[in-house]
Amino acid sequence: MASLTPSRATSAAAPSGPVARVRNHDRSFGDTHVLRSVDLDIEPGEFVALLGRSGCGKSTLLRSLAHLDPPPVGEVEVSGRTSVAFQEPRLLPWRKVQENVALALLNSPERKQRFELAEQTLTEVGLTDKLDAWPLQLSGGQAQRVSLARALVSNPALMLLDEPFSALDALTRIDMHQLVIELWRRHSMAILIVTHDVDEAIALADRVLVMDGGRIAREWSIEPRRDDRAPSKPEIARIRAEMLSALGVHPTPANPNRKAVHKQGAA
Amino acid sequence: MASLTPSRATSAAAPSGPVARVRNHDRSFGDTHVLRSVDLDIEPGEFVALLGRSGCGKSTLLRSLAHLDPPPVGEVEVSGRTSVAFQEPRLLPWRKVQENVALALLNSPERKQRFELAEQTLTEVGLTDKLDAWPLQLSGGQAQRVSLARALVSNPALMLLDEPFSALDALTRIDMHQLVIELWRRHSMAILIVTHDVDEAIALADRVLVMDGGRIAREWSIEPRRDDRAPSKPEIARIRAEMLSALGVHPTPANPNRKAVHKQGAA
Amino acid sequence: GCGGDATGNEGAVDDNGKVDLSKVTLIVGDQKGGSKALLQAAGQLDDVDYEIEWKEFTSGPPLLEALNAGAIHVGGVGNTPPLFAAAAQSPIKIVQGATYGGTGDAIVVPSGSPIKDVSGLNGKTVAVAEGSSANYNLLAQLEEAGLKYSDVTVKNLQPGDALAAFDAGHVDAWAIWEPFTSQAEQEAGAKVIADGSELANGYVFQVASETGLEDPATKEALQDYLSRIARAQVWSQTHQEDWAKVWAQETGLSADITLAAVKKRKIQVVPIDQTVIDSEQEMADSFVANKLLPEEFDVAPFFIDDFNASTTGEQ
Amino acid sequence: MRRWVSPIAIIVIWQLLCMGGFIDPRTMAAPSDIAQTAVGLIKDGTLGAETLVSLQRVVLGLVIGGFIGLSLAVVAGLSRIGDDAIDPPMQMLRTLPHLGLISLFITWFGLGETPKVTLIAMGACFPLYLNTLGGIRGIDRKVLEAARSMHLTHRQQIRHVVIPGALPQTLTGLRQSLGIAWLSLIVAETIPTDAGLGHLINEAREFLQVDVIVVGLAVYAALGLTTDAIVRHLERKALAWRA
Amino acid sequence: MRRWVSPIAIIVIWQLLCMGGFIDPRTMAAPSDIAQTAVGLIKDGTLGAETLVSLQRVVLGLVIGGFIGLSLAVVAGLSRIGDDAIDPPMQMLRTLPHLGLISLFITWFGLGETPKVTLIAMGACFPLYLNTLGGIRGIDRKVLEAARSMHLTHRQQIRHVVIPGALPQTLTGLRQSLGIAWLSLIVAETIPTDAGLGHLINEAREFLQVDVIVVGLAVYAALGLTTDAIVRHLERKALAWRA
Ligand SMILES: Nc1ncnc2c1ncn2[C@@H]1O[C@H](COP(=O)(O)OP(=O)(O)OP(=O)(O)O)[C@@H](O)[C@H]1O
Ligand SMILES: Nc1ncnc2c1ncn2[C@@H]1O[C@H](COP(=O)(O)OP(=O)(O)OP(=O)(O)O)[C@@H](O)[C@H]1O
Ligand SMILES: [Mg+2]
Ligand SMILES: [Mg+2]
Repeated sequence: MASLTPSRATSAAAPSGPVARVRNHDRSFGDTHVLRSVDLDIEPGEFVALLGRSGCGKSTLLRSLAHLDPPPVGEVEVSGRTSVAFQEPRLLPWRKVQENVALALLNSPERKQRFELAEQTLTEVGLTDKLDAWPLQLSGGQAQRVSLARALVSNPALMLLDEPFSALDALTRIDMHQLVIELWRRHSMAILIVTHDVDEAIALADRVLVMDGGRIAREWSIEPRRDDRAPSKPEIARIRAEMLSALGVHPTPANPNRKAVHKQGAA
Repeated sequence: MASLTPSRATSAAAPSGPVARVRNHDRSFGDTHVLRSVDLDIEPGEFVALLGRSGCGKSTLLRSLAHLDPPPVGEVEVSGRTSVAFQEPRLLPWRKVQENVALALLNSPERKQRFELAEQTLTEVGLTDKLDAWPLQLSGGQAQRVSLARALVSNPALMLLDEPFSALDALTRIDMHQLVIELWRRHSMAILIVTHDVDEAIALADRVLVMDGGRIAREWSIEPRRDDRAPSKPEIARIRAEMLSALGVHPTPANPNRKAVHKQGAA
Repeated sequence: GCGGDATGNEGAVDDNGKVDLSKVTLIVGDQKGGSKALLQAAGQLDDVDYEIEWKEFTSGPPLLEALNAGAIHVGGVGNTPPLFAAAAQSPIKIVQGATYGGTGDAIVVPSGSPIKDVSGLNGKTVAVAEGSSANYNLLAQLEEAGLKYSDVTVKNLQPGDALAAFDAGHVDAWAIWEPFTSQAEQEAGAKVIADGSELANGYVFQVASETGLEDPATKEALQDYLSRIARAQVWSQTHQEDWAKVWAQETGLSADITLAAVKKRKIQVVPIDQTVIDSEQEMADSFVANKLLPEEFDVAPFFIDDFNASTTGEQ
Repeated sequence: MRRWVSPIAIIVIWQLLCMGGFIDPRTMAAPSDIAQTAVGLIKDGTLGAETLVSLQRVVLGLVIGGFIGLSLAVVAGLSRIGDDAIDPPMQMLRTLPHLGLISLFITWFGLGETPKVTLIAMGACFPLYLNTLGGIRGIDRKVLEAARSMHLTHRQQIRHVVIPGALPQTLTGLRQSLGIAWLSLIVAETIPTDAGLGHLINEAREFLQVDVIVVGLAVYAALGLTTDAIVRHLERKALAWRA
Repeated sequence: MRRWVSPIAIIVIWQLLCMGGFIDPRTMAAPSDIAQTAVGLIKDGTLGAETLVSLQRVVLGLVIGGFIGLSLAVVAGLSRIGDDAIDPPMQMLRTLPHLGLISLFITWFGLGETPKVTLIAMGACFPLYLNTLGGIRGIDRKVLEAARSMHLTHRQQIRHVVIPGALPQTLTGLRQSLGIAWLSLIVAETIPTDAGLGHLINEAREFLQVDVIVVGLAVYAALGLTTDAIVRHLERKALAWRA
């Protein structure tokens, strides 16, 4: 049975409370326990990165936060609107690219200008020339960017991004980092991003979580300003080493500062 | 109309000739020219990496090499069997994981032991416990590994891997690198791998191509042995810088040697 | 099956032209409570030299359809279906006849109906199975009452459906034949405003396919079969109660209905002669006049009297 | 067009077989004879008028039955309770044979247009119901989830995901509903009427006019091709995204 | 089981309406009366025997028609030429009404089992054809490409991709073919026969034995539920991967 119950958007909670509050949350498929009493708070405007081995339950946690699964065991409260970029693009194949993005605004205040806003966001992800394409005509990275645009366009209180840059080349990836950071600054929404790239997590997030054994195993706050996170910086190097170690790989010498990578020519 | 014509496996050419020979190959969708008179030779046993911006035509070139598109404009000759890991997993949803992999052996000499071989390869990609799962029950990284296993299992003359590690965490990715290198050494097939990770390309390939404007814009041979490719090494650093520059990003200081990243504990 | 021109009995004739009846299968089209039931009840099926294969049809027209297609050799129908087959130049011949008199064909109205006679039907809705004997009766009755066929709204319905419509009050009157007349009277409280005793000929015919008649073996069996039919028809007249009982069993109608039906209709075997042909020609002309048949035609070629001797003893 | 090759080939071969005497004209009339009868029927206005009357009945029945079938499929396809409540009676009803229903329909609805249109609507309802239901069940859940994650309302999800997702199969259903509507017509027109294509065939059967029957069947076949062309056109438009 | 709630509720309400006198028994018999007639027919062996005879015809017709429909769909679904050659005649044939065909079938096949089974096979053929064809067209090309890239032969691709991929829709087609087979039966059994469920209903129609007609229809409805249960079972097995 296909369920149509739209993802619940709990009305804005007390302004001071967290955007997302997870307590004691369990999730299992048959006998396999994927999430084991997970606890997690995400504050409004916080940028959180989530790392973990393949199959450790990252996507499952995101689904819970997006209220896409049956009512959870434990508490999963999200106040305000969410948006999701899934691990696969999941575009509606029968709607053109622009409409796919515009649909995310169908029930938002910007309803009227949704096609303009969709076009604008698609331009920002570098797909001006694909507005009128069918999803099946896109390359892997293009589809991923449409999916990202769909999540970005609606300015939610909590944005859930599941490996949103995995199919992108280095340059496009940098562009997308900048775009996400800029949108995040402008609208101060909370973001939870899943990534496998430790350097990406450090470059983007305020807080980095590593999942293991079905729970949040470790977490780090990244205090320095975003333009001051050179891997050569001892504090960052230490955190980076700890993360890699938590992910099961021997830490390496400090990574060159990703921020030092600039686009060639004008943006 | 769905075409069932199996991907042609041209019978083994003159033993000395290239596995793949592309000349003057064009491909366009409507008005958009994606490939413009591409020339490419892949020698038997060669390990080639293909880089390029999102949407530049990498997957399209792979499809041509796998003879999945209508007879090409220009020459596209491949001698010997190919196998493909697509950018998306493309598992048959109605066959269990093990059978998905075993199907790749249905017409190969190892036909009889195909279930054992499938199990073995799935163990190598770390999915022993998912043999009996349906594809829809897999996480993103798990599905990607099944797809990889399906390409690896059949020991073809030419293996086409389209971003096969994009959904994998750092540790699993290292394991997969090792696995691919090991299989490549053992069976000395030719491999063409698409990746967005410059360091991955350097660590794995003998030759790196960057596509741009619908053709192979630049290429590098990586001469040092695979365990001697530390990014600090001047030759490697120069190549790395050139590649990044070719991809449109300002080169950065040499990257720490990826090979220095080891698994924690026993493999 | 036996489509096309073969009767399937060609092998029963030896080189001298002698027929071995034990090798003959006569394929007979029948209707519920028709020839088979009658022959059986009359004990006429006990000592038959050839085999009879029965094919049961829902009504006369499909039976003629099968005759036309050569799928059966012979079958019993009422007085009108052969006319329609003849009009279509179907390769058939009428080979035996009997009459029930016209009393079976009747026009009935619901019990409380204000319609008292046929002239009261003017502008009313009448159910009738087009091409049936009741159809002719309706034509004739209307003409007698000075009405045209077009003065009533005809609803073409087979008996079962007509009863449903009649019962539910969707039609004002119903032109019908036995045993449905009795069924309507007893089950739906219908009353008869006119029966065909004066106007309808009440014939029932055995009709054979030309291919069957052309094949000596089949023809020989046919001759015997027709004589049995004639004997059974006589029997049914002398054993009304027995026959009514069998008939009831066959059709699922109540014995009261069938007995009433049998009593109302006195069957009499008739030879195929000019009387019969004229009567049928008159009916055909009447159908043509009312545009139920496309164009005038001669019915005489569709009758043969070869079997009169064996059925009525007349020549 | 390529799609005409095979029907035309069949007709030509058939005509040649008849002319060559390989087919007994009493078994099967030649296409030329059928055409002649058809021309006659068209000239005297019969065929056109009969077809028009039937067309009205079919369209009306199709619209009513199709609407019911589609609506029930959407309800059954999208809610567990709807499925349990709607599907079993539908599975029972859909096997009811038209011929068996006629007596009851006459009793209930009389002899006018109602029982005829109801019969056609019943016939047309089920293929659309079953196929749309199957189509909805086959929709990729991942896409449906994406729509939910965008906070689309039920109605919006139906409009943007359920309907377009089930559409290919619904069109297969539409094809069959169109077919069944015409098939039902011939049964429906055994209920008294003085016009209609089904009536023409039924009457021809009664009066053994084999040529008229075959003309009637030919019109049916032509209608089959026409409706097929229409549905193909719809398909091309609606499934452009697959290209 | 939940799926029984709604049919039972319908029957109970119907019975209550009859008992309360809201439904004229001449218009529609009460379930209890129907049950009584049914018990009578079962006791004297009629119903069982008639159903059995019909079952044989239906199964035979279904197997033949289903096989033809499936095969043609696979050929038409997988090759352009096959599609152009097969589809147009199929689209013509599928609209041919059974009632109109009977005359011709009698001419061609006589009065035995052949025309009856042929009629049923024809009816059963088309839903399987259309749905399987639709199912094949709807198969994810990416998956089909994956199979091609593994160098599977045509036959292997059909076995491992085409059949399982089209299966959900083929099962929808099977549902309808089963239904249509039974519907065709009642028409087929107007061709002379002395036994069969359709024959039982046709006969009852002739003498307006409403209770027998309704029992016959009830058997049809029960058959509908039974076949539905069978197909549902198949579906559960064949579509386990969707879970
Ligand atoms: N529908 C399902 N049925 C059974 N098991 C499932 C299902 N969905 C997910 N799983 C299992 O749950 C575990 C967690 O899956 P999840 O998708 O959350 O992993 P992940 O952390 O996102 O991994 P990846 O990085 O590979 O995407 C996996 O082992 C997966 O096999
Ligand atoms: N079926 C199609 N119809 C029209 N355009 C297409 C189709 N398939 C691909 N394209 C276009 O061709 C171009 C090359 O696509 P391709 O998939 O080869 O890119 P790619 O290099 O693999 O990119 P990525 O890194 O994003 O996967 C893209 O611009 C894409 O939009
Ligand atoms: Mg995941
Ligand atoms: Mg690609």
